[in-house]
Amino acid sequence: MFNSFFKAFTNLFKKPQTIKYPATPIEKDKDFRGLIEYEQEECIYCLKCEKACPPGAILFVSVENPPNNEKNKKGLKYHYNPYLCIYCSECVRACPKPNEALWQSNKKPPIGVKEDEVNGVL
Amino acid sequence: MFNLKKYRKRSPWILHYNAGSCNGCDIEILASLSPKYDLERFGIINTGNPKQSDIFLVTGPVTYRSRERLIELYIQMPEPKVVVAVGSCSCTGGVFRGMYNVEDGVDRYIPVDVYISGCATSPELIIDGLVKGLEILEKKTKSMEKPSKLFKDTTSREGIVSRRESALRVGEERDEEN
Amino acid sequence: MKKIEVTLNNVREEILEFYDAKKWHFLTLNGVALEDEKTEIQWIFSQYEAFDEIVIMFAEIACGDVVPSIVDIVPSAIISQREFVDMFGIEVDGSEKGLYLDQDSLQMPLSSCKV
Amino acid sequence: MLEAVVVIIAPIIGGLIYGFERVVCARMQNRQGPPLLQPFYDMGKLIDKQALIINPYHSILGIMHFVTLWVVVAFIILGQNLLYVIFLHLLSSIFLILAGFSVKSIFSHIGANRELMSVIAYEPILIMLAVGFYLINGSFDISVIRDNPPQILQLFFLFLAFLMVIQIKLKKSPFDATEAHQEIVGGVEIEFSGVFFEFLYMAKWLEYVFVYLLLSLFAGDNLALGFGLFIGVFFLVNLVDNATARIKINHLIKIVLMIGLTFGMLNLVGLSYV
Amino acid sequence: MKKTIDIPLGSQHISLLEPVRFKFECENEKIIGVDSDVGFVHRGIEHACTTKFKFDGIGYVVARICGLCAITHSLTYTAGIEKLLGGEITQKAKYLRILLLELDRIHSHMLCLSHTCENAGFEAMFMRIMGDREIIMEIQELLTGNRVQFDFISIGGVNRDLDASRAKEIIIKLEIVKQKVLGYIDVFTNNWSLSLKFQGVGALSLDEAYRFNAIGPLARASGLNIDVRNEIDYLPFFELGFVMQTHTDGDINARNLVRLNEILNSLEMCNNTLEGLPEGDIFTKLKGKPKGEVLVRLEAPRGELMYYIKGGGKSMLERVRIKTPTFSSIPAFSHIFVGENYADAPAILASFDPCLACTAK
Repeated sequence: MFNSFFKAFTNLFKKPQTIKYPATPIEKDKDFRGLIEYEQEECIYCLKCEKACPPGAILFVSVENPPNNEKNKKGLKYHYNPYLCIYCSECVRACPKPNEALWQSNKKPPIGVKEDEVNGVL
Repeated sequence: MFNLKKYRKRSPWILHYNAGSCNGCDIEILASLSPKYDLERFGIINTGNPKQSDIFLVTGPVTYRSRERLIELYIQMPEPKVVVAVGSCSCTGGVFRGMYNVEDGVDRYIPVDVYISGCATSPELIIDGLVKGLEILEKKTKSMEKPSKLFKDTTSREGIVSRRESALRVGEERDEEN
Repeated sequence: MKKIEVTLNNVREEILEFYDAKKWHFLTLNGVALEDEKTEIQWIFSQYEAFDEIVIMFAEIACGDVVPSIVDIVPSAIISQREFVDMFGIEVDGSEKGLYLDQDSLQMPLSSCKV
Repeated sequence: MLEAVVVIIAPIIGGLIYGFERVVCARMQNRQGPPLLQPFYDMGKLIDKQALIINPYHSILGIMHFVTLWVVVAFIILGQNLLYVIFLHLLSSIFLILAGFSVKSIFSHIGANRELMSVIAYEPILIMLAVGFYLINGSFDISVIRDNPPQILQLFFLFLAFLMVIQIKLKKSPFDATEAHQEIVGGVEIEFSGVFFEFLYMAKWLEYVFVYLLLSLFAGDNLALGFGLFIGVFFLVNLVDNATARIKINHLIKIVLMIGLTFGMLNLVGLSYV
Repeated sequence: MKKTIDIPLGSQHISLLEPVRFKFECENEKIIGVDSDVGFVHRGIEHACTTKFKFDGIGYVVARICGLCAITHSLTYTAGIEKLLGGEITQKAKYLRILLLELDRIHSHMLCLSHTCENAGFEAMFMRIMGDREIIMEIQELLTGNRVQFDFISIGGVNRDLDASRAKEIIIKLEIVKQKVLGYIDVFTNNWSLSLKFQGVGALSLDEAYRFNAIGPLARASGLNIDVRNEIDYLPFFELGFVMQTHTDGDINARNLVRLNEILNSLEMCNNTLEGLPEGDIFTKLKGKPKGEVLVRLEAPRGELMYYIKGGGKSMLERVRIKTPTFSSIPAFSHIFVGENYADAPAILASFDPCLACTAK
């Protein structure tokens, strides 16, 4: 009991452990598993990432004006929902061109508000 | 006279409910109360009592059994209040989306103001989300809100919009046009 | 891993004879849905302080059968039995529905039986 | 005139003490802690919140608790009779207990029950304290006590017993079973909300003023000693709070009655025979 | 008229992390009967594993059963699949798996200890342990890229390598944690108010432990020698210095001491792993589809975790049965509560370290 008593007393004169987070940002480690990023030019539309993704956060959907890419024969467009993603990086491991077409950055996932309709259609 | 609204921002008391999550986000909420992140410097106290809380932190994809309690807690909280969905699975259902006992996200039952993504989310993101929630809290009026999904989206089956289904629907429409 | 085949009629005697609380650890009651509306039910035991010593007693049952309860022999089986009732919709003596699903729920998620 | 002003700003002083205590407590736990004026921010927010009324008596009893406590504090500051102060304070606790029993919530009932038991534990010590002051000064009047030299040495054992009362009244561990946030979610305060909770919240500040004013009586006319006592006891209370766990209500009664009554009796017997 | 009162605890309560509802039937504040409802978190993962996901993705799904023992779930599942596929993984992958497993155990036990302290009303100790736990969380983030959900293990090995400079960094951090843990042991054994709250409260005797098939720290605190690390060989635990920790009292204090000693043992195992980390690949590609049935067990922080996997040579499995540690401890839990004071109930509950997310799946 006296040890904790003493510990509390010494803590009073120590600098607190608290980091002032919103004021001073935290440096993310380069290996932090953050947002999945995609490069449309490099993609070969093999759809391996879509099949590998456990929650189905990556979707290739047919659209009217498909992105201009010679590999894109079916007229697909890449969709990614960061609010559904579980950041397991299984898609990156499935990708035949990791670090070029699809890679995991160390950026923080976004914060959404009501207007974003994150649970909406896409 | 005083503008009382500005005090809302300085003393938000939180209520935490786990609606079926994996504990990952819950322990991160606990960790953000710990000395390193110390939510109390924003005036945040974990009250555990709905009648005295301003911010409702919900984790988990809302299981069939916990939804009743979730709505009950939401109604017990006096206005103005902010609901924060913590973690991917409470935003959209995450990896549990479409399982038979899961309701795919909190916003089907109560109106959510801030969505914090990440699986599991980190204390850093929780602080980000709470700061955003405080901005919203300041602007709130004292009227009751309605959940966005339950009343808006009547076209799909039982109000649930499956991402994959709707994506396929878009594809079909395109095929018909051709 | 040793598998012993039993029937629903003699499983209680088999377990009564076999089970020694100081030697065997009751792991769980498990069910596997088979084809033709059959279910394989397994009582799994492991031995204390022994190297990977596992005994599985199994029986093949049909949808309408009533599984005898072993709670009086192994008290901790009660929770496994309640889960089994919920998941497979097969009646177990003295165990009621409602651990995970609602009591009046018609779901039997893992069952191969037709409702 | 000065006294009247002090009476009016008493809750604000209490709020400042409470705010300072939260900062000190946080620093003892190695974290930064809230700003000093945090209690006032909380207050501003609670006025703005919607208030849910369970039943009128519940809310009124909560307000009564606050008002009586304010009267108690005013009585001490104005130098009235110490016995009045102690019994009025008992009345304010009774209001709180009745409020706890007036709602259906089971946690509120348990909290009120525990509050009642803690009253049984600390009330004898307060009465013995009054008797002790009477034996020295020949009067129960606080103004008389304040005019006499410091009495802490004659009343040293009662002072020790009074330290335990401080722990109970300020709901600090080890004697915080009445509030017990992790067991009964605040006990009697569970059903209060909005403005009505604010009265309870401010009553907590007044409780701080009350105990520390009672404490300053030990210092008599010596203001510097009174202030020194306040600072010393303030840190002691917080250090003990940060070094102990909460004990159960039956342990609380046993310990407080056993040690408190023994010390008090010892002191009173000593005073009347020496 | 009824003489007892019913005190509900849950499904939302400040002392609970997870939704579980207990209804205590109390005489004054003494508990004479317990009624529990543990199904709030049921999501239907067993069903989804056989209908929704392919076998190579399930490792990431079962990790989301529980955030506290995520690594144990995915590791047990992966070990089962590796047994079915019949491949052998490299020594380095095994070592890295043990490293993560033990780090996870340390942080889970520290969380449990701090939570027990908080529920006993010892706020300062909660803050102290949670503050020190951040060191472990930082190590985990360095190793895997996330604080809670590691997703570190894939079928055939592990996903990330560990270089020597990082290993050194981690060893230094672990040494700091060790000093802190030695400090806690002092507090837990010598603090007077904690002894009032913990000693002799919520006791489970050895006979009862046998009768109710208790597992994990709950059983080890009663003197029952059960630890799956003692009984399996697909990970080299003994090589890395595993020693079973037991106690005989069976009360909350004994459980805390068992956990503290296990933390020390795990720290030593982590140290040995990092120092003796072999060279080589971290991943071997395993081919084929799982066929046959297998039963694997592993020691999660709370006790024995069991997976029964049955595959039919397709990419969808036929059956995945998950038996989690808390699930089989529930009969013992309900038994312990009877006869205790309601004021102790949150502390007793936290000392079990219950994981309802595991239980209900």
